[in-house]
Amino acid sequence: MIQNILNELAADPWGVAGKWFALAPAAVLLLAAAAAVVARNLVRAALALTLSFMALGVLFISLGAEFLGFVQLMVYVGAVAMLIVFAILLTRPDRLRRTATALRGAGPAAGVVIGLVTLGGLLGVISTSPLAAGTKCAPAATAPVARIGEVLMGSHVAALLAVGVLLTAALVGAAILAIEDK
Amino acid sequence: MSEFLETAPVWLKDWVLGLLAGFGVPGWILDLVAAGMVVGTCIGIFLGLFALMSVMERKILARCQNRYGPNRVGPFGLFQPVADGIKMITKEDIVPAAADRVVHFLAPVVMMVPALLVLAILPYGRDLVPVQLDAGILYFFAVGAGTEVAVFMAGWSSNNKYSVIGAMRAIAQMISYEMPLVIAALTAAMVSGSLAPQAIVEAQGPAGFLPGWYVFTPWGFVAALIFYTCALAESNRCPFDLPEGESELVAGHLTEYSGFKYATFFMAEYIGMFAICGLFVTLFLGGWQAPLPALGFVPSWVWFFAKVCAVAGSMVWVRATLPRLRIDHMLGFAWKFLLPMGFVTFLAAACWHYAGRGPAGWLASLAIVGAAYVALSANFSRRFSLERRVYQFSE
Amino acid sequence: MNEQKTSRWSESFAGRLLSGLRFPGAGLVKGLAVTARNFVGSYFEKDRLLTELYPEQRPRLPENSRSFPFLIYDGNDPEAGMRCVSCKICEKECPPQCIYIVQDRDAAGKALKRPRVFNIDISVCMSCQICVEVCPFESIRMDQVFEASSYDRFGSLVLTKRDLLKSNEYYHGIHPTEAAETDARIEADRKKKEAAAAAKAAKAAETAKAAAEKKEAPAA
Amino acid sequence: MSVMPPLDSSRTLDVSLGPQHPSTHGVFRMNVTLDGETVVRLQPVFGYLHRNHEKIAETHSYLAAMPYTDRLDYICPITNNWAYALAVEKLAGIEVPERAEYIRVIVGEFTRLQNHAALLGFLAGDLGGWGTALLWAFRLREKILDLFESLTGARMMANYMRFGGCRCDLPVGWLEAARAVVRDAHGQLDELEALLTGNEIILARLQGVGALTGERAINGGFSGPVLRASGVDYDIRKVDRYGIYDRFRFRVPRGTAGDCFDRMMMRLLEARESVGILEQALAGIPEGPVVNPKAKQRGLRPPAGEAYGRIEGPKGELGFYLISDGTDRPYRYRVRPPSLINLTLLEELCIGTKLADVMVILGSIDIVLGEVDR
Repeated sequence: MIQNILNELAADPWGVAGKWFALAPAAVLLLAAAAAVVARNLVRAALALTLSFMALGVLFISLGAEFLGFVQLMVYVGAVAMLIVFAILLTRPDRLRRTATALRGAGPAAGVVIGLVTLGGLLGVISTSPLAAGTKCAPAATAPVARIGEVLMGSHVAALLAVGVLLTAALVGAAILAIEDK
Repeated sequence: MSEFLETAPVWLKDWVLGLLAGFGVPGWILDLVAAGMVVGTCIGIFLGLFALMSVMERKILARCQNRYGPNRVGPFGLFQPVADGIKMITKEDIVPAAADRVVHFLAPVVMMVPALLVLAILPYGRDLVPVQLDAGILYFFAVGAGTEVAVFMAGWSSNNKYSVIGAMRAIAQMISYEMPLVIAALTAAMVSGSLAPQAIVEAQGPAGFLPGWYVFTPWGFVAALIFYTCALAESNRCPFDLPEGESELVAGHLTEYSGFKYATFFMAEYIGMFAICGLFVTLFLGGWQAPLPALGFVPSWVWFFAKVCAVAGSMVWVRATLPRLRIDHMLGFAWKFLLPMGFVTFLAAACWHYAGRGPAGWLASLAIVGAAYVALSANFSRRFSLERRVYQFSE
Repeated sequence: MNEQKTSRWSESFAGRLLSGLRFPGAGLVKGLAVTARNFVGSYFEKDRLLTELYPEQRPRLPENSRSFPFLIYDGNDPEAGMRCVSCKICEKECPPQCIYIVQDRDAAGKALKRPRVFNIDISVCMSCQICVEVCPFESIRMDQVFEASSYDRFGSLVLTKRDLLKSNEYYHGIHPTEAAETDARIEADRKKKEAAAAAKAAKAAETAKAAAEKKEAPAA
Repeated sequence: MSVMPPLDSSRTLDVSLGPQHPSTHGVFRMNVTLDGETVVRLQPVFGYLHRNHEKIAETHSYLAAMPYTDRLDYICPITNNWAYALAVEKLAGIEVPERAEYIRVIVGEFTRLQNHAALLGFLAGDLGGWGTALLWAFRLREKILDLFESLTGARMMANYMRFGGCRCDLPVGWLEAARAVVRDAHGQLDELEALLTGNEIILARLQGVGALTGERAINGGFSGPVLRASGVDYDIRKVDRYGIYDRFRFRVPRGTAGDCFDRMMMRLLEARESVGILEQALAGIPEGPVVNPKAKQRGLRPPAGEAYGRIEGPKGELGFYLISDGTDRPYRYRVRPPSLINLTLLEELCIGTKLADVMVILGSIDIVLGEVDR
């Protein structure tokens, strides 16, 4: 087994490196997500979460979906992570300490069980989905940005507007809550 | 001669690769070397610009204030960055006891990475673009979002009241100024029909003997002003240097940094400023386009760097003049003035485009932009009651 | 109720043009214009740049400038020509009390009109020049040496009599007019004293002659 | 004055601004309690620069106390000397010759001019102006300090006034140099005005910040430009007519809203008036003795009694209250420091404003810690 890896490496080092390189962001993603859950200091948990968002963005880019990768980086790392951080900064310091200790005792065991259950569910859905399992995602030819624009504004414009309205409603709701709190 | 200068960088790269290929170096190492050379020159040029800028800024500020500025180290003080560099490296790097050491150490790194990554998509010359992305502008803002995380990490991990207030201000400022920044950039992208920076620069080619830059169109001028203001805010430069407002926050999120970490922040801020100046030049000042076709003999990358240095110089000029905004004015200005103006400019650009880019287009976009400006500034000055006061005197 | 006086800047073309602007961004533009005017001005109008490049350009101190006190001696022998008679008025009057004088005594212990020790601690002295005003013998004046820093805190900041004594010519070098006035005053005092001495001598001569005649008169 | 909600300590943040702080004009500390960026409570702490000035003066002769008055408000030392000399002259009943009065007015107005210019510079610095206005103001101040050095021997620590006049006469050529400085003072004040008063950012940051009503200022014992900014027309040069101020024609500006912007404009307009006074004084200075020959300086023993001499210092009413018991040392020596008294209402001015405004309000009141702590 080691032998064929070695000669494959000799034949096309760049290809092997590429294959392994593709897994790097996925590994970082899993590690960061785990760190976010386990971290005791809440701010470090938020930063680990931001790292996992970044890793997800890089994963998209390495799989060829550049546009999606950039949007993921911009929206999640730029805005959502900052909102999470703001939430941490603005909440009461005394409440922060209480949530951190809830991890003791039954916490970890329940966590693992729930994790496995969701993993099983996901695998079941993927295997039974009509898409053939073997199809690769869009190969190297990344979909040019213009085509994504046409598709968004063309066939899916209704969905886009609906999402826009939903977001605005959410923002207005949050604003009203915040103002009353003041 | 000018043709040779024009393609000199590309020719040099091919010559080196040819030399290495001659030695029988395997293919994948050649690619690595090519990438390394491009990255090396990019970072080298911008570090050189940073060193030059750190002394030129102090000299321009000094001259505006009728004094000489650094002139002791080297001729006209040009070796001052070397002296600053040595000082920064040799200075003791104090980390506060109660600081969160890991995050405190990572903050400058996370600040430096986006500043350097962002240099990849700027078109420095006719065909001198390190990475040809067709969503280059989006890449610029996506990677630029990392600086907010870094500023927060710096502020929070220093465990110092000034730093936390500085970090909060920095995040609020960067988020609220990212919106108009993106909209102003998208206006130029929309008119040139592509998100790729090199395409935008080609679209600003000379129209007849006049330079076809976007800044000379009505909507382009307003979008350029909005982009310039937001660029000042993104790179935390005066009049938006609230995060490290000296007069009240000592040094904001940078209070607890000293030695080389502070130098890294300082470097990241300057390279970030140059990068956003580069994008401003690409979007509105015609990138490497010569102002007049007759001046075409000058190599294209000279034009690009000349314009970048001019815009950076104007940022220093603004820094010498304007005081700092207060936090509520700064936020109000972004959400209540810049954002609506951005949308209106977007609309004006569309009208300009569909009215045939000729005089009719000019009139339409000028009318829209003018009306919006008058309405918004009237509302703005009414709320701030900036009346001109008259004073009584007594004998 | 009238507006304040107009001035050169607002009469100049740029000033009138800019002050006319009323659109909201006008104030910022005016500020930028003034900064640009200063930036360009600093290259052409030489009187704008006041900075003296200190080590290279020696500062041109005005004549009255003062730093720390020093003692004056006439002639060329510091000890003999010293004007100070250690009357200790300056020691009493000095606000921060930084002058220390010990009167010189000869072998027999009789006080001499000369200080054996005359120290001034220039780390305490605030160069207020009151010692110069109160000195009746014009023997202490303010020097113009301002590079008096030293490495150790105590030793070299206490100037002893040897460091303080400087010649009258040096005094004429740094404060010409004041030195001239002082010399004129000293000259006048000396002449007055001589006249008084001569008058006294003449009077003494007359009384002696009168006494002599009185002695001869009874004898005759 | 906005009423703040009751203090909920978990929402507020206590920040100590100073004593080691870039813009507190000296060693001055403010314990500020912030709710977000809004100031909820502010407690000034000073005394770091206390040098026991009054006790020292009570253990020294009248003349020996004069150089210490330079160190009170070290931005304008000569007006401190003038106030002290005025008090001792009232105590001992000494007249001042004509030429000395003219020199006192000239030197006093030069001090006021450079103090107001310096304040405009420091205020722009507090607003974040990176020192441009400050350097322009110091260019004007530099010329004036050179005049002081050629006249009194020291740029700042002048120790120039004596009881009954001044220590020494004007050196030759000094009047021409002074007239030259006065001639281009208007030009430099215009540059400061063009930079500061039209700027929208400064208008937004100063107008309506730290407003103080006229009668509140009077009750707080305010004096000087801060009082006049609140619309109260009270200038001791016009009220007491001390020195020979009644011979010069000058106007006293008055503000309307009493906020930071009016205080800044007061300094600017008063600086222009000072230039007017200087032109008149430099034109009309007579010849004559510089100090009253009969006045004793060294062994002055004023008759037992008390006296209060006050002048319109650049920062407000600077007064010296002396009680003499016939010996050569004052029995009681008290200074009325305008900076300290203008500082008492700082908390009331700052409550409800933003953190950045606290620095601006402190800057607009123009305090010097030498005078606050004595």
